[in-house]
This record gives sequence, structure tokens and C-alpha cells, in this order.
Amino acid sequence: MSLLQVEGLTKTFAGLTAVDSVDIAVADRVFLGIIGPNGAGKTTLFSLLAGSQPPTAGRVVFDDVDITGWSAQKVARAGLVRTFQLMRPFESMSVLENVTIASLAQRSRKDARRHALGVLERVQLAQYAGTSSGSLPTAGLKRLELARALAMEPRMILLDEVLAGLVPAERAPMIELLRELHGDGLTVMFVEHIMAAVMALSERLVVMHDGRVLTQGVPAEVIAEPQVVEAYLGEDY
Amino acid sequence: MTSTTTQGEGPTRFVRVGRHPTTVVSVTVVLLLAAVFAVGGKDNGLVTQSIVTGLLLGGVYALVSIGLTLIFGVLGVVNFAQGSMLTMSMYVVYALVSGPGLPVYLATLLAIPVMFAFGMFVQHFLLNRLTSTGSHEGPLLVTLGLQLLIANVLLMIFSGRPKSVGTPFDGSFEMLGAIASYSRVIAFAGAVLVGIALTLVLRRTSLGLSIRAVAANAQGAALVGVNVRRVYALTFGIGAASVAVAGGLMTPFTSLTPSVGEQFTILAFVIVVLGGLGSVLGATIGGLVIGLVQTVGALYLPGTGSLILVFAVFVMVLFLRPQGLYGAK
Amino acid sequence: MTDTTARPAAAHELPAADDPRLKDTWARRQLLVLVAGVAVLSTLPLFLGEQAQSVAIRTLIFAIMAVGWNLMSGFGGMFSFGHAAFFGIGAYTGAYLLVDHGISPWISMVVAAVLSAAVGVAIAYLCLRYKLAGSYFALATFAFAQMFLLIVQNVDALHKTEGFNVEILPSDSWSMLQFQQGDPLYFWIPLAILAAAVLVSILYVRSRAGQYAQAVRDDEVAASSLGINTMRARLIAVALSCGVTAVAGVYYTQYYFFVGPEQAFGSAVSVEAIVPAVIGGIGTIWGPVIGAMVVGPLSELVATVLRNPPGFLSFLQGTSGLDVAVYATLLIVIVIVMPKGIFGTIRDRWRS
Amino acid sequence: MKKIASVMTALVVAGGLAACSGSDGGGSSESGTVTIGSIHPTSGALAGVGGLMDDGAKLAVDDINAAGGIKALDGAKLKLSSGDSQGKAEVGQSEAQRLIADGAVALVGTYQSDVTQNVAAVAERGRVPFVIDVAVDDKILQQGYKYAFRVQPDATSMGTSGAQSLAKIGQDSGTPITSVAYLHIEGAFGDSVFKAFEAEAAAQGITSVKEITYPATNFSDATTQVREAAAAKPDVIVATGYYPDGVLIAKAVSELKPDIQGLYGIANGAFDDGSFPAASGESGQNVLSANYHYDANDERVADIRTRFEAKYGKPMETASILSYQAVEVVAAGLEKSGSDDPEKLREAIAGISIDDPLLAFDGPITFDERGQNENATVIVMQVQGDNVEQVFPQEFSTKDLVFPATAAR
Repeated sequence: MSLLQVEGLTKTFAGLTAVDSVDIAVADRVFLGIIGPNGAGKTTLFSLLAGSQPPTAGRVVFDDVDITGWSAQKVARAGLVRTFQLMRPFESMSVLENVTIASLAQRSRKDARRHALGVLERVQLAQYAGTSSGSLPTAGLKRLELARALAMEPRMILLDEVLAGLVPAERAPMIELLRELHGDGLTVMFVEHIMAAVMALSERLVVMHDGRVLTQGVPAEVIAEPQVVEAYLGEDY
Repeated sequence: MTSTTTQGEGPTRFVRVGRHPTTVVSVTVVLLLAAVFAVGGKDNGLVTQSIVTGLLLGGVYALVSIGLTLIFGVLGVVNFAQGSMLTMSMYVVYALVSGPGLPVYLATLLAIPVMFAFGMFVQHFLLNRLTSTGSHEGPLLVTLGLQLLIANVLLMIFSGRPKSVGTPFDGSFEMLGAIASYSRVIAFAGAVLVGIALTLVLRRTSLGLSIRAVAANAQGAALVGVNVRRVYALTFGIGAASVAVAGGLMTPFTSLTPSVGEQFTILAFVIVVLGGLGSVLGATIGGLVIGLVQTVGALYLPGTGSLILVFAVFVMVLFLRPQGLYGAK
Repeated sequence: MTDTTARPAAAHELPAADDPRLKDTWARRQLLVLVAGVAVLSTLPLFLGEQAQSVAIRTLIFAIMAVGWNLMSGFGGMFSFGHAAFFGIGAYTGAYLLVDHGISPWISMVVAAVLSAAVGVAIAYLCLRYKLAGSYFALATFAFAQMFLLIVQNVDALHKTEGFNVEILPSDSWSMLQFQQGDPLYFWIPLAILAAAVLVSILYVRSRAGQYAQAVRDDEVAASSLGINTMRARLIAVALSCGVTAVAGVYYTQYYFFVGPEQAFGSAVSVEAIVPAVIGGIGTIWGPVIGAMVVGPLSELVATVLRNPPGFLSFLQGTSGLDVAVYATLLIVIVIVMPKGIFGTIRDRWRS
Repeated sequence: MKKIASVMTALVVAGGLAACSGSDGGGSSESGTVTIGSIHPTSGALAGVGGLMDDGAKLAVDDINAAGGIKALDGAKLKLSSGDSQGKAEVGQSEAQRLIADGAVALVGTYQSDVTQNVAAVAERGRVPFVIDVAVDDKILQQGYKYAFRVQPDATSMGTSGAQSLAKIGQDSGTPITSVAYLHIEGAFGDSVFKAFEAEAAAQGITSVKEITYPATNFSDATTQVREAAAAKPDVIVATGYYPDGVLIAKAVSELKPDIQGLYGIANGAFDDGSFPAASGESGQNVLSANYHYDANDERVADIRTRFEAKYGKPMETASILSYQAVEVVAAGLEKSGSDDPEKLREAIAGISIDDPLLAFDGPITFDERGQNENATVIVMQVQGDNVEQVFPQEFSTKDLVFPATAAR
């Protein structure tokens, strides 16, 4: 049985179809990668799943509950949490406070702070706990995005290009961290351009093109399909 | 500190004024006025008079608002000194009329460069640092202080006794059964002229292009080589210069006191939002509409009743069409 | 699989409960400052003459308004330009209940705070529902305050433009909050209200609701993706803000014995709530208080200096308008030199 | 930057201390001086008239001192302490407290009704007599205050005597007036003058056929309102309001040329102001105004006005004369009580009778139990040429009344 079931999900903006009848099923504890060229509709898909935008048509079922059209905050509280490609820290707050905000969803203020510090340790950001979040470097902000999402204690997490903007030396530890989190039982859907990471982490792979799902399946098989190579991989693989 | 996302998506699209706001507005206004004639239960001569008065008053409002729409639209500054700048230009005209004895309309022409320089000065020395940080409470407070300063410096120089300025065109004439005074008709014509002139400047000149570029996206404009600070200062200057025209044309029918202009500030904001930020045409039409609402409305809601109506219109516009009649989305 | 509380990803070690990094002494320090500040200020009536005390009381009323305004506009990020509406609701509730129904102002404070919070929430809900932000939000609140002013001027039950006079009682009365002119209680009571307002700010800022409101202010989209009900977080800030401001209004009527539409709902009142907060530092606990302490006496101070000017300025004596002009100039200079406010600027220097 | 910040802070703190200590310094113990507080809006929108009134009070003090001070107090000199209400009620209140704390034995002021309400409350609680020079609202003296006195007529009595004068003018000139349209400013002032007028006019056989109110702010064209008034075909248009709206109404009347016998102001801030003839030009000609006014036939008034204009360079309007008069009331109270104790001064003022008022009143200035000057009333003035002339009643007239008062067109 699937943790997340997407059926016929569609979003049109002023006549332009950004996401077109997408069907995806994500089983519990699966690491699912989504790839596709720019403009394929990946980020819009995330926005629809996370409730940031309402879909034009289709259905999203999460944990047996129909969450179609739910607001972002309700989706997040249901256990499906996203991160942003462009980092959005709460700049007036310290790193620890940023994460505490998320921890508060589940617990009292006092416990939340302790819990948040635990999360920061988990993502190796604890030494910056007291720093102002605005002054973190990119790699730190990426981890902060991740930490905030984790502090929500989600069933499933939607990661939007969590490796983008990192120098190669910073990528390996992040990949390792994601692998560990997955190993702990987290279901992950992630959009990524760095193919090495996609291939290293994904258990299943979805290829999007022009708002549609081009194909999906086991990564090694998917990327071998000629249409995929034609549509996307020709560019930089 | 606040998120700068204004509006755009969501429930703001109910009112589709569409591509022809002028047609929509004028049809609506004509229909409403026709209704007043037909079923309003008022003497027709009186209604005609209120419409003529309302349009002439609207011309005055338009003049004051045209300057503000640029300042608010391009710089994002909530300029609370707009009314005081109006007062200031009236006193400049008064000084030129009572001192050297110039005719009032010539004095108005001379007041334009004076106020233009004053506007440049204010933006360059008082506001630039604050506008560049993107905060709006800083400029708001500075203009608030400026309003106090202008009013009280005028008080120190001219004392608070009411002053008046004569006009060579005293008197009035009849038009469609309604009375209109020459000086108000001249002010109305001035509003139209300033409106056309500024629209041409914005559409046809390279300065206008820079102003529109900065209004749309200051950072982007800077990237393509526009000197944003200079454009800001020039815009404030132009805004102040059009206020100078307003002040000059209004002196013949206004009792001058150091705080006479302040009452126009709030109405000007209503008009600017109604017309759409940065839209000269919008400010002109908005001024006329508010003038009509106030004057025709006063037939049914005397006293401050018509002002409540004006604010109700304002809030409705903010909610349903925050980009205003002519605002770009 | 339907047990949504089982969330495997939380698997991480909790740090020790007494981990030094968890220590948060902020609230405690603020409370200490508050207690010390109140202790020092409460001795002021011993030194102040009657007029200086009346200026100090006006300053306290400004400070309460500014602290209230700051809750919504500073911590909540919604710039209100219409706090006169909420101050006015307070002033008129107090006046109406006292003058027409003989109800004690202490009760009015509660009634006014609740009423004002409800009205504020309704207005803010409409503005947020239609996605007004920044200057647009400010102008909308301003328009509402103006409408309130105009409506009050037209309502018979509220005495139209006449306003309310509070009856002068023959003797002191705690329940009616009336004492001899110049009684230090007139200073201590608003000081206590201000202390309570600051206490509310401190507790609110650290509370769940306050943290959420600040997160929404910083980034609404990110906040909602973390499960925060952004509308509710904002409306709580608005409710607190309007409630605090209304209490200042009730006290105003009580102290000044008269309130009319302009004193309660005039646009100058909105400005009086904003100026101290901006001068002192928006979005800080102490900014509004410090700002009020500077702005409140400033115009008085300038007037005093100019009334008996030092020799080299004697030619200025008696020029009407000069005191306000100087005050306006100082205001402009402070805003330009310290764009983050006195407290905000000093704090930033301290940190760096 | 840091330096500037700390210097500013230091300045502010130092200044604050100076202000605190400064305000205690005054004291009433200075022997041989008696302090009177004067509170007027000398800055803000009403600064023009506020400044005139403050100067009027100053001139009164100077004149009294030049004539030997307060004789009952061994020639003690008067000292005027001025306060600026800025037109705001709460500022007026703290200025009143400052002046009382500085030892003022009486206050005069304040021009605006709302500021006056606040100052009256302070005076009552501080037990210091407060002589109101100008402030029209009936309500001020309806609070049962013992320390407040008013020299000028209140709104109701102006409406009443305005109606009586209008009826008499009609009868005397042989053109009886049976109907009026009434334009007045919104708010307590306009409302109460109108209500009193309407009631008295009905008793005199004049019907008020139309009442039109206009707002106090954002009123910059009166054409529609005047046309609406004219549409009711009244014999006379009556107007009550302040200066700028009064000018607008006069101009609109002259432009619309309605078939009326005159424009008649009651308690109108414009029609008998010295600057009105110039501001209104042709349209002001023959406009009538029923208002409290200085007595232009009185030699003492003429002398005071001449010296005022010489000293301050501006004409002394009625409001300014009232401030002068208010100071004289206080001085007379001091002479009568022979004491600078405020409570004794209050007793004296309550029982005072000033037989040669500077204003065109019905008799001496005496206060009833509310503190209202019983003989305060209005006279009728008319713009003739460049001047405002007193035309009615006969005993005060400086020029003959022109009625029907249609402008020379």
C-alpha cells in the first residue's frame, strides 16, 4: 500500500499546463527521485503536493486521507513536509529558534527547544545553534531547511534541490545524511539535478517532461529508456 | 521587515475592469448620474450644479494626486508631506504675487522650478538612504516630520492669518444651467494639461522610460545602467513640481493658512490607490470620480456623510482591485 | 499504517536537558530589566513638578500605545496606520460606560480591550483575506480609523462632535479611578499598565503564538510549510495589540476628563502610536518605551528651552511655530541617523 | 555613527533633566508679581488667531502694569505666562497644569471648545479661576464647574439673538423676512447655533425652510450647498461656520446670484473678520454678520486697537479683544479681592461687574451661576467697501444698514 498516492494531478496557469495528469504512487519508506529538464513541472508538483497551491484537477491521498486542496499548514501537520529550493530562513531568529518553530508543532516550548537542538545535532549544525540564521553560508542554510523539515517529525519529506548550490566537497556529507535519514525510516521524494546523487539515493525514479510523467520505475532501467535519454539526459549526463 | 509581497493572485481578481477601464468607469459614472437624475428626487438644476462642481473639484484633486501617484508609485514612499508641499507652493505663489506683484498664473510658472528643486532636495538628502533600505516606516516618519516642519516654518514667516490672492479672471459663467467660476475652470484645464504633459513625458522620453523601469523593478533597472537614485530624485522633483501647479492654480479660490493643504493628503492617497499606483491617467480619473462622489453624494449624505462614502469606496477598491483602475498587475 | 503518531524520522538523540546551549536567559533578563525599570521610574513623582508629571503621564500613555502598536506592527509585521481606531474604542468605551452608565473604568478596561481586539481582528481578517500587505495594509487600516472618526461624529449616542466629559467627584475614588490633581497615583497607574503591557510583550514574544507570528512576519510561505496557521498567528498579534492600545484609551479619558472624536480617533493619534515605536526601534521590546521617553518630553523640552532661550537665541523668543518646527527637525534627524531606531541601532552596535 | 548616537542620547537625557528641574523653578512666591496663564493655539492650524489672542492678553497685562499694576496689592505687577495648546486638548491640559504649577492665579483661554473643556477640568480641580475668552460650546459651562467663567456669548444665545436681530432688521427696513435657508458647519457649534436660531425664528414668524450641513474638513467648494439653499427660495441665507468655509459660501452666493435679500452670518468666523473684505472682494459686499464684536464706537477700544496694530503689526480682531477683556476681568477680580489667592479671586470674579466692556454687549460683564456672562450678546455688522461696519442695533452702529443687502453687482 502507498503512503502517497497521486492521481491525475493537473495545474494550469492562464491556459498553460504546468503539471498535466500526473500519477505517482510512493510506498512507505521509499526514496523516490524526480528528474526532468527545467520547466518540467517538478517544483510546481511539489507545491501542489504540499498545499502551497491548489491543483486544477486530480487527487492527492496521503496516508489514506484525501488531502487534495488542503492548505500548506494542514498538509505539513499531516506529516508531509517540504523544503524550498531557495532557502527561506526566518532571518530575525537564530538557527536554533528557526528549528524550534517547527518542533513546536508537536510539543511544549521547553521540550521543543531541546528537541530542536537534537535535530541540529543530527544534521551537524549544532555548533551554529546560537548564530543568526541570516549569516549562515549556503551549505548551512540547506541543512537548516532540512532540519526545520525534520523537526516537524514528518512521515514523508519533499526535498527541492537540496544539493544545488553546494560545492562538490559539500555534497558527499549531505548525501550521506540523506541516506541515514532514509535508513531511519523516512519516506523521501526529492527533486535533483545532480545525477550521481539521484542514482546513489533513489530506489525509484520518476522522469518528468513538459508537466507529464514520462516514465517511472527502477532507476537503472528508467534512465536506459531511449525517450528519457532523448528528452533529458542528452543534455548533461 | 515586512514581506514586500503585495497582492496579485488569489481573490483579487473579482472585478474585471479589463483593458478599457476608462470606458468602464465612464459608463458606470454616467449610469449612476443618470439614475440620480431619474430617481434621485432632487431638483435637476441642483444635480447639474453638483456634477459641474464635482468635476471642477475633481480637477483640483487630480492635480494634487498626479504628483503623489509618481512619488508613491515609483518610490513607494507614503508621502505625508504632500499636502504641506501644496501649501508651500501656494505661499511661494502668494509671496511672488504680493511682493513683486506678479500676476498669479505667471507666479505659478515660477513656482514650478522652485518646488522641483525642493522635491529633489528632499529625496536626495532626506529620503534616499531610507528608500534604499526598502523600509517604508522611515520615509513615512520623515515626511510626517517634514509636514510639521513646512507648516510651522510657513507659520513663522507668514503668520497664521488667512491670506488671499486675487485673480485677473474673477467671476463666473453659466454652463448647462450650472455656474462655474473661471479660476476653477482654469485649474481644471491645468489638471488636464499636467496630466497630458506627464503622460507624454512618461511614455515618450528616455527619462520616462527610466522612471517606468525603476517603478517596475528598481534592481533590474540598476542592472541595465539606470541611475536609480537620480531617477528617484527626479521623480520626487516632478511630483513636487506638479504640486506647484496645483497650488498655484488653487490660490485664487483658497484661503491660505499654513495648514490648508493638509486635508488634501488623505484624499490624494485615496485617489492614487483608486487610480492605480504610478498611473497619471488613473490619478486624473480617480480625482474626478472622488470629486463627483463627494459633491453628488453630499446631496444625500450632507456633512461628513459624503466623506464616509469616499472612504468606503477606498476600502472596496483596496479589497477588490488593489492594483487600482489603471494599475498593472 | 494509520497511526500517524508513529513518525520514524524523529530518530535522533535528545541532548541532555541541562545542555548549556539550551539555556535561554532572555526572558529572565528582560523581566529583570522591567522590574528595575519600574522601580526606578516609580520614584519619579517624588522629583517631578505637577506639569512635568503631566508630561510624564502623557509619555506613559504614548508608551502604552506604542508597545501595543509594536505587538502587531513590529512582531507581527503588519504596519498599522490606524491605531487611533483602537485607542478611540478604548477612550469611548470608557467614556460611554462611565458617563452614561456609571460603570467603573477598571471594568471598562476589560470591556474595551475585548471589544477593541474583536474589531481589530475583524479589520485585520478582511485585510489579510484580501492579501493586503505593506503600504496597502497601512492605508486600509488608516481608512478604517478615518471611517470610525466620521461615524462617531454622526452618532447621537456617542454625542457626535461633542465628546464626553467625565464628572469630577468631590473625593478620591479608587473604583472610579479619580484622585486629587497631581496625585502620584495618576502616574503609578499608567506605569503599572505600561509594565503589564511590556510584560505581555515579553511573554508573547517567547510564546508559541509569538514565535509563530514572528516566523510568519519573516517568511509567510516557509511558515505555512511548517504547519503554522498563518492567519491565526497574525490575528493573535492583532488582538493583543488592539487590546493593549484600548486600555491606553480608557486611561486617557480617565486622566483628561474629556474626550472628543479628534482626541480619540483623529489621525494624529495613530501617528502618536507609531512615532515612539519607530524612533525607539520597531520589533524590539524596549524600543517603543525608549522612543516614548524621548518623543514624549521632546516637544515640551523644546518649548521650555525656547520659552526662555539662551542669550544668543533670544531673538527667537515668542516666534510661534518655532517649537514645533524644531521638534519636527529633531524627528527627521533621528529617523535618518538611526533608521533602526534608538534601541535597535544601539543594540546592533553593541553586538558587532 | 556610534558617537552621534551616544551624543544624541546624552543630549536628550540632559535635556530631560533640565526640563524637569526647569518646571519647578517658577513658583508663585515672587513678591510683587501676580502670574496669569494664557493658553491659546499659537502653533498648528489655528495659529493665526491663537497668536493674536496671546498678543491681546500680553497687551492687557502691559497696559495694566503701565497704569500702576494692581492697586489693591500695593501696585503688584502682572506677569503673563503663555502656553501653546497646539490646538490639541491634551496639550492644552498639560499647559494648564504647567501654568498652575508655575503659580498662575488665573487662566485665560483657549479659543477651541474641546481644549477649553480640558482646561476647565484642570482649573476646577486645581481650584484656579479660568476666564474663557473665546469658546462657544454651551456644554462647557453645563458641567457645574465653579471656577470657569465665560465672557463671550454661548452658541445658543448667539442663535437666539441672531434670530431676533434678523427679524428686527426685516421689520425696520420694511422688507419683512418670513423664510431662511440655513447653511452650517457640522458639529456641536453649528448644530446648537442653528437649533437656537430655528426656535427663536419660529417665535418671530420666520420659517427655516432648509437646513444644510457641510463638513469641517475637505470642504473646498460651496457652490452646490448654496444652490441647494437657494432652491428652497428663502428670503435670506444664513450661515454659521469658520473662516475658510465662510469665504467659500460668500463667493458661491455671489456667483449664483440667488434671489435673496441678503447673506447673513451668525457666529460666522469669516464675515466680520478684518481680512474678509479683501479675501472675498466683490462677493463680500453687504454681507451681514451677527456676532459678538468689539465696540468700534468706544474710544478705549479704538485706542487699544491702534496701539496693538502699532506694536504687533497686525489688526486686532475681536477674539484678541476678548483675550484683553479676559485679562481685565482677572485684574478686576484681583482689585476686588485684594488677594492673589485663587479661591478668593474666584469669589471676586463670580460677583464682579465690569461696567465698560470693550465689547458691544447689552450691559456690564456679570456672571450668572454657571459662569456665563449674562449680558454677552451679538450685534450685526456689514461689509461696506473695504471695511466691516457695525450697522445694528442703532446704538452701536458706525454706518447705516443696507438692506436688502444684495451685493453691488
